[in-house]
Amino acid sequence: MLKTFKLGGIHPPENKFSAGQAIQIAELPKVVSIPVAQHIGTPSVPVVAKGDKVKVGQLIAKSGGFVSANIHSSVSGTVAKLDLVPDSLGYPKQAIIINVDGDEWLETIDRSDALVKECDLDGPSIVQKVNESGIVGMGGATFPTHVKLVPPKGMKAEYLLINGVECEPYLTSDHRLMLEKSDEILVGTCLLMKALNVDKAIIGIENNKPDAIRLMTEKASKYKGIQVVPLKVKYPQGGEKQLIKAATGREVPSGALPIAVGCVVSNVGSAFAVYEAIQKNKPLFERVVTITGKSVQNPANLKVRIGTPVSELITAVGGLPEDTGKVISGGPMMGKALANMEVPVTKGTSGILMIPAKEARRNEVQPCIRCSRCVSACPMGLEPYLLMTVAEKNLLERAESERIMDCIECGSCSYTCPASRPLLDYIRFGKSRVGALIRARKN
Amino acid sequence: MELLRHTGIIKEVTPHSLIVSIVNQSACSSCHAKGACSVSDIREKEIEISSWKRTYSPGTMVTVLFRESSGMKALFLGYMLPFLILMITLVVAVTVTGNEILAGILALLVLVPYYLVLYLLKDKIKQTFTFELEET
Amino acid sequence: MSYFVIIISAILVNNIVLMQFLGICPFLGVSKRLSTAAGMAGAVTFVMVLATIVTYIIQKLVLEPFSIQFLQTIAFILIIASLVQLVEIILKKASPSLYQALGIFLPLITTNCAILGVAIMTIQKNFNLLEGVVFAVASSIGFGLALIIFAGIREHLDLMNVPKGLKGTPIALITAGILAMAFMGFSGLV
Amino acid sequence: MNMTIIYTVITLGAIGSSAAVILYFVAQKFKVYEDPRIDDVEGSLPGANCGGCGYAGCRAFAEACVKEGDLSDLYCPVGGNDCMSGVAKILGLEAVKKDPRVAVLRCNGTCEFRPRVNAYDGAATCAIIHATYSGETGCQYGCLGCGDCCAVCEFDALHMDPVTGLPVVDEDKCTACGACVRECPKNLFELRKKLPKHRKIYVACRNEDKGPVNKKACEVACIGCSKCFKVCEYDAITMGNNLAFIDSDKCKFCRKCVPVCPTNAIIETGFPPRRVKEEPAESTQVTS
Amino acid sequence: MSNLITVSPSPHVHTDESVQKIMYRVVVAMIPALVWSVVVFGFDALRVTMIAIAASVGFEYLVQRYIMKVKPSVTDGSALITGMLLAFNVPANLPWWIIIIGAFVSIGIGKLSFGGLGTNIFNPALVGRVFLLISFPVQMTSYPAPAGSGVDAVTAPTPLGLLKEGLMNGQPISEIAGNLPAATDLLMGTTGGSLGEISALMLIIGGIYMLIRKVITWHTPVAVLGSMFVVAAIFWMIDPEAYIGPAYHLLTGGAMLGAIFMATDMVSSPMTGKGQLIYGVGIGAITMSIRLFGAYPEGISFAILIMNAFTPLINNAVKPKRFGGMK
Amino acid sequence: MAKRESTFINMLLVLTLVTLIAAGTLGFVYVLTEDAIAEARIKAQNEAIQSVVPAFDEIRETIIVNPDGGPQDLEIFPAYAGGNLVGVAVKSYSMNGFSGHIGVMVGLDLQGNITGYQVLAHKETPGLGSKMGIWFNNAEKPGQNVIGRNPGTAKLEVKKDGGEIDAITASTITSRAFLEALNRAHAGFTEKILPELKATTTIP
Amino acid sequence: MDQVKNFTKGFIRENPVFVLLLGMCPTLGVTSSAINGLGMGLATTFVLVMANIVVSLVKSQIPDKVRIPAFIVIIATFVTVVELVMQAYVPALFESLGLFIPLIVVNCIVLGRAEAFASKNNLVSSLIDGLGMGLGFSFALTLLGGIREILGSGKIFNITIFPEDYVMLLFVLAPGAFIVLGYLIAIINKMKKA
Ligand SMILES: Cc1cc2nc3c(=O)[nH]c(=O)nc-3n(C[C@H](O)[C@H](O)[C@H](O)COP(=O)(O)O)c2cc1C
Ligand SMILES: Cc1cc2nc3c(=O)[nH]c(=O)nc-3n(C[C@H](O)[C@H](O)[C@H](O)COP(=O)(O)O)c2cc1C
Ligand SMILES: Cc1cc2nc3c(=O)[nH]c(=O)nc-3n(C[C@H](O)[C@H](O)[C@H](O)COP(=O)(O)O)c2cc1C
Ligand SMILES: Cc1cc2nc3c(=O)[nH]c(=O)nc-3n(C[C@H](O)[C@H](O)[C@H](O)CO)c2cc1C
Ligand code: SF4
Ligand code: SF4
Ligand code: SF4
Ligand code: SF4
Ligand code: FES
Repeated sequence: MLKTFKLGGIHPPENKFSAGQAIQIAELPKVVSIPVAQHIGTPSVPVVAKGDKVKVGQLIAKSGGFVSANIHSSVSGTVAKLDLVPDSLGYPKQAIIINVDGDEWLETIDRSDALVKECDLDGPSIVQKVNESGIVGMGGATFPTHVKLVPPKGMKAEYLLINGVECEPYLTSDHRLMLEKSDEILVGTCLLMKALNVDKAIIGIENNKPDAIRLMTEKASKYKGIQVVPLKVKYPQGGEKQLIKAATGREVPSGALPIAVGCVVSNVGSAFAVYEAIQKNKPLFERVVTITGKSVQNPANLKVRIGTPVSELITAVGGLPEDTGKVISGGPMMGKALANMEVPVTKGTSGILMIPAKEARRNEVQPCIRCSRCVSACPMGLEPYLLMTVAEKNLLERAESERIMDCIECGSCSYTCPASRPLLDYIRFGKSRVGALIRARKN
Repeated sequence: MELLRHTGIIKEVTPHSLIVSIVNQSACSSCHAKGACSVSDIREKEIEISSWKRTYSPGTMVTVLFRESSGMKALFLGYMLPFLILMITLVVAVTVTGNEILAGILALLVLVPYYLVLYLLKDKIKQTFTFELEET
Repeated sequence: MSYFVIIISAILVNNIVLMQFLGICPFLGVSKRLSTAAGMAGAVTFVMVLATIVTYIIQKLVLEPFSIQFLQTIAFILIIASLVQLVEIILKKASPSLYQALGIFLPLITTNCAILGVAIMTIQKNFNLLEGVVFAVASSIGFGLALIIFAGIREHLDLMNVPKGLKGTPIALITAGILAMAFMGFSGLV
Repeated sequence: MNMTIIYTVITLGAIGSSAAVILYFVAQKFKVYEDPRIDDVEGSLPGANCGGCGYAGCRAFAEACVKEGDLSDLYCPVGGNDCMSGVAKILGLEAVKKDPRVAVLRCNGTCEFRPRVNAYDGAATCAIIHATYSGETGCQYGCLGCGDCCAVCEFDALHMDPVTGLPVVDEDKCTACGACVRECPKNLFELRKKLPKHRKIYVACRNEDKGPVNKKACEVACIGCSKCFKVCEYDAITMGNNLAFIDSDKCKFCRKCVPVCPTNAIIETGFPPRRVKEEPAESTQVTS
Repeated sequence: MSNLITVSPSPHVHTDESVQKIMYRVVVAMIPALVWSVVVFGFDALRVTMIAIAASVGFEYLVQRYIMKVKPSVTDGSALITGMLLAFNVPANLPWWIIIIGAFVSIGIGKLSFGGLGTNIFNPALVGRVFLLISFPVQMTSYPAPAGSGVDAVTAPTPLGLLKEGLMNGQPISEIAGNLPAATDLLMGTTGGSLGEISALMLIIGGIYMLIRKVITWHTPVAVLGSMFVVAAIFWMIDPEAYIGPAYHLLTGGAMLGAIFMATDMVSSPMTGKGQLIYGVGIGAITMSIRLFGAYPEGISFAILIMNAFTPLINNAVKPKRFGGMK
Repeated sequence: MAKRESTFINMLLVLTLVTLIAAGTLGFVYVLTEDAIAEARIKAQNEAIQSVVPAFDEIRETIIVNPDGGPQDLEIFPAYAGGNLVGVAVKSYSMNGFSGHIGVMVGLDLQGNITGYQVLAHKETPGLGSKMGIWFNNAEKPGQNVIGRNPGTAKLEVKKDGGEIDAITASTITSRAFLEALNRAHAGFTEKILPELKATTTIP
Repeated sequence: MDQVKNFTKGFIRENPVFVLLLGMCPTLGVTSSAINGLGMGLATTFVLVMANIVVSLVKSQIPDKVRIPAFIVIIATFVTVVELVMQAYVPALFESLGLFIPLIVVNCIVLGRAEAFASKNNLVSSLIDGLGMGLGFSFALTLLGGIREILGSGKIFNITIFPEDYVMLLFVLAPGAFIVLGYLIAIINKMKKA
């Protein structure tokens, strides 16, 4: 019996069309627009001005606080301007716009492919380096990784979990990365272990990637303390709480962080980024993005420079299919629909999906028939139908006591509801109101 | 933990306690057009609060918080326990004396010592029931 | 009449609220909070039993010997009204903090027709004291049962979009009607 | 004399007086003194319980009126001046007079003027759209059109116009309670001075983007050109964030600003038609 | 419609399940029992069912359209089920006007007064059924004799009716048993009774279909039938002359119909498996106390309605297991 | 007018005064209605008796009997016409109604034939059991009529139980109880009146 | 003019049952027929009028703090009077109203009106108010009783309207009371709005 988490979960059609496509390098864009807020936490502060010449990997915006991250130029060229540019939600956010000119990397970056295993940095120095390199979670949450590497006082990490689950349908970037950069990921994992001062790491991979499991298991046997755990295919196994539950049997208490049960979770992409940062001196300025969709001619996994407009990636796979009704940044379960194809790829962009028009629109909303499918699907043991109602009626205290804040926004409930109720829409809204209430109460 | 909320008005501020006056309405009063019915009593009750954070002055509107489980405990001490004692006395007295009027009177009288005991344990009980202010 | 019959009858078959229509005001008015409903039921039990005992004694000791049973209504209402208040005064004197706690926890208990009704019915049905008290307890359990079921239903209805005209009292009454209908299944149980 | 009467009198007398004693104590100890004026004040309020006064409901407001002993900070927008002077009379206090106000929508981005650039498909409330993204049009400041405001209006004064996709204020019903102002996630409502015949002049736009940007999104956006600002003789217009704003308290309704606006962003309503010799008014008349 | 690109909050994919599909599966599950009923009672069974369905769907449409002034939602199939189940719960010879009253009560009072699909507290079909049972006791308890039962009587008592009658006359079970149909007859359904309840077998087939198609879960039916079995067995063991055996209870009356089709109505039953177990046990216990001690020979309709009233309380008390433990 | 002060004495006085006045009024009204109430009660009883036994001019002293050791006694009202016993009215009951107690006044002639009945008290369901008042007194439907039958000779039980009487539709329980009351009345009659009749008069 | 309004308000606009939702227990309890409803309504009206009269007469003599007990005594007195009189002259009706006659004492309408109106107004207004409210109450009870009687037994004031075979028994039973009153209140609410 494969391991998995117990409560809830769903199994949407996987549609991993691009699983067989090796990672290709995307063409350099002409202009990049690099937002200063592409991570959770305080936006970064630009350190370049209009007209400055920059090189690939050069620091262009400095971390704005503890929970924040450095941002490095992904291209070489001239800073055209600092301006407000619509983000993926359409709201203007500050960004650094750079006109690309050639591809000149900082000399400090080791551009060779050679695997570097040895590292003589100690833990704190690794954390320091991770911080400098602007590494944030590549699993989608874009939480600055160095923060996770410094457990709060009194807490001690026991396990490092590397999230190779990739439970979202369509997405294959982590899968490809594991196949093509397995050693690098494992070295990255070792570095993270060292930084955290733990001796056990678990790499969780869902069973729909048998090739990755095989390869990683084989390679991991050469590294001490790293174990690969195959997991049953079930969404949202990649949610950190679910992954911890599945891999270690521990349950992160409500409202607590993984570190409360001695775990730190990082995405395989993050582990790879850590490897590159430490061993190759390469800050985070590019990432693997899956570009796919049912009608996409050549679904692909591309290595993309941060700041590249989404439209260029779409062109790279043969253009927007005729029948496209929706374009999503991220996976179909948690990703954001884009209104504007000119928005840039950021550190958290794991995929671009093009959904055909006939699947793009939701079914007509019907009354809740209290079938409790949403309840059975919720991996957090919540009652989505109830949360939606209390959120809709603005009963914030009730929502709070029904633990609306525990919702991880996985969307299993909305997915599974036969009445097509916009459960998560309201729950998310309720969460924001309850969150505001809690914050107001605190101060 | 379920909390009960009740709004009240600060009536008095003393060095170690705040007196909050709350208005206690009868069950019926919530269902009627207010003012049409007065059996649906309204009573003022004073709640003593012994710990608080901010400074308050009389007249401020506040919300008193109270744990539901304490309410249950109060219910038990205030109504259920005397009820049980009364019932037991009644049953015993009826079977022993055979005179139900006497038994009835006895059962009523037994409440006197019960309340006396309550009175004597006053301070102890006080520690069980504490109220807090919602300080947001 | 056996106690068992009295109990089953008062709780299920002739439920004081659903079948006898007594205590409708608190039934419709009491909060949708479950604990409050349960608390009310507990408090009403005590008061109802107390009232039954006192009125029974008055009936047997005063009204009947002097054949002035016609004073029943006025005597009972006065006694019950002051009794309810007396309990409160005593409680306040005996234990102020307890009293304060109850003040927050429960709505006031007032004389309602359920209490008076049970006292009068005890006499009308020719119960002896013990039967009367059992009847009072069972009636208040029946009252509490109705109250508690309704606390849940109320809360449910609050979250539903009941048609505008039926919101509030009308739908509560209709629900009570269907519930009464369901309780008719118990008819003949005793 | 009949014995029954004697027994009756004795029994009832005894019960009555003991009840009297008990009830006396109860009354002594517990009865609330509720200022009877609270009821009176409450009675003179409109009873809408809308919260427009900033209190939880009409009764809370009445309590506040009685307790404060000063009406300068208290105002019921629904009842208006008449109601407040009534309250003042009951309490023997002085009421402040406020100009009557009315809610005005500062967006004219109808379907015609502001083309949709994408189609929203999700929970149909403005609040959720607002949290999801900037909206179906290129203007991230404009009305989202799901009518959250209409749902909160207790006075039935707001309705969505299916043709324009914008809410319309029924000025006769609007009590300026401000519920819509609080509700709109885009902050599009403003309570403006109410004049007879529904007269008003205002900039129906909140778009803070620069001219070239917002012009693409909406034909009638304020582009921040300051022409109206320059033409206003009464200092009623202020410019800020690429946007003009007309202060309804300062505006003298000379209507000079209306024709100068290159995008017809300034709306005048309730005025007689301009004399013909002035160039044919192209100003957009919003029927309300 | 222009082909503008769509934007919506996540998730962007959805199951292909829908309310209609669920409802129509229930209808399919009811068809064996209906067919059997037509075999046993003839065309009358079809007549009653059709009238009930037409009236339920019709009232739903009319009331929503003209009284509530909302968009009618008759296509969701729930009114169809209500009509069908109402028909299943009445004798096959019920006059048409009583069926129409029943449908009106079901849909108008039991369902739409609360706001329509999903909002009702009580099972609408049962609201209608119990209303009729109390209002028209005579018509509702004169069951037509099944075809081929040999008897040329117009009406036939139900097995439970026979049992109750005998017990009331002070006969011991051993004596009554002679008149009672055999268990196989009950399973097949060749006895008197309401239109849809007679054949336990057909109902079980429908139930299994619904279980397979995941329309229902096992909790409620198992809890109802299990608790009925246990209660009946206890009394039977105490005095087999005064109480009939548990198998008989399970196979007679509306036990199967109620447990499989009516108690499982998701709108009016608890949300969690544990809640459904409590709910089912409540139904079983109440049913048995009415059957054994009450005036009615059959009590599952009342029992379900009563437990419907407890559903909100159960939902409040029995929460799903929260991830990260209870706070 | 000024409100009266709320002092203790004042209050006690006022409330006592109010109760005393109330008591006085009530006592007075009671005395006024006392006779009327008693009369009404007797009238009701007499009317019941009248409606169940044939013409009589005098009711003699009530006879108390408890034929089956039941929880209540039966009252037998002997009706005389011209000094001769013409029949009796028996106030009978059953405890087995659908909702418990049913009180019936049963008229019997000297042979024990039922001459009439009237339901005095019951709590049966309106529309169901409550029909017993007319159901069993229906000359057009011999199956349900009890008038003229003699419980001593006929089997006054519902047909289901092997008797001769059609039960009220959907109210077998009430019907049984009602017939029980009739039979009980007849039992009382046979116990107390028949022996006496046999002793004093010659009955064919 | 004012007095007219004072009188008529009890019928619909401030109907004690449909709008103020007062005295629900007797309303539900006695309305199995129109005549019962009317009888109960009139009995209540009598108590209401008399109590209002007496209260408005003695109001200034009664200290505030014993106001309620004094009112209770006054009301209870009239209730007892009604009880005695009904027992004497309409014993059948008295029987069928049963418990609910003594319960007039706790009927919120009576005390409510004494407290809210009569204790503040003069004799004439109080009388008219009592009468209006009482008749409004009677109207409500009769209407409810009438509807239940027609639906539940095919009769109105004991006059048969349609054959018994077609009646819906439920309406004369307890559930019918709740259901009919529920819909009546809804309808009256709607009418009031329109
Ligand atoms: C204030 C703060 C402190 C955090 N500290 C830690 C930490 O010590 N260890 C850790 O693993 N994650 C930490 N996190 C990150 C979260 O646990 C989590 O990884 C991040 O929110 C993204 O989670 P993923 O998408 O599930 O959602 C912290 C987050 C916040 C907001
Ligand atoms: C519902 C849900 C599903 C997720 N699925 C994945 C996943 O498939 N792969 C992944 O790496 N992270 C996934 N995440 C994010 C993880 O919770 C977590 O943030 C991440 O593994 C932490 O690593 P990072 O900080 O390096 O990104 C998911 C989060 C949620 C809430
Ligand atoms: C609400 C209700 C009231 C009933 N009232 C009576 C009644 O007054 N008298 C009676 O004999 N049975 C009454 N019953 C019992 C049923 O009508 C039942 O059919 C009866 O037990 C026997 O039926 P039968 O007479 O058709 O054999 C009542 C049942 C219910 C549910
Ligand atoms: C498994 C299942 C059982 C159902 N049972 C009933 C039922 O017993 N009575 C009924 O009126 N509707 C039933 N329905 C239909 C529907 O849920 C019902 O009409 C709603 O209660 C109306 O809000 C059922 C539906 C399903 C899916
Ligand atoms: S899945 Fe949908 S229909 Fe089912 S209970 Fe949840 S919200 Fe209601
Ligand atoms: S989105 Fe939230 S409520 Fe819905 S299933 Fe996921 S965790 Fe549960
Ligand atoms: S004005 Fe505001 S609240 Fe109203 S529809 Fe537009 S965006 Fe929504
Ligand atoms: S339009 Fe706005 S301000 Fe006017 S009444 Fe409605 S909510 Fe209040
Ligand atoms: S009338 Fe208010 S409780 Fe009965």
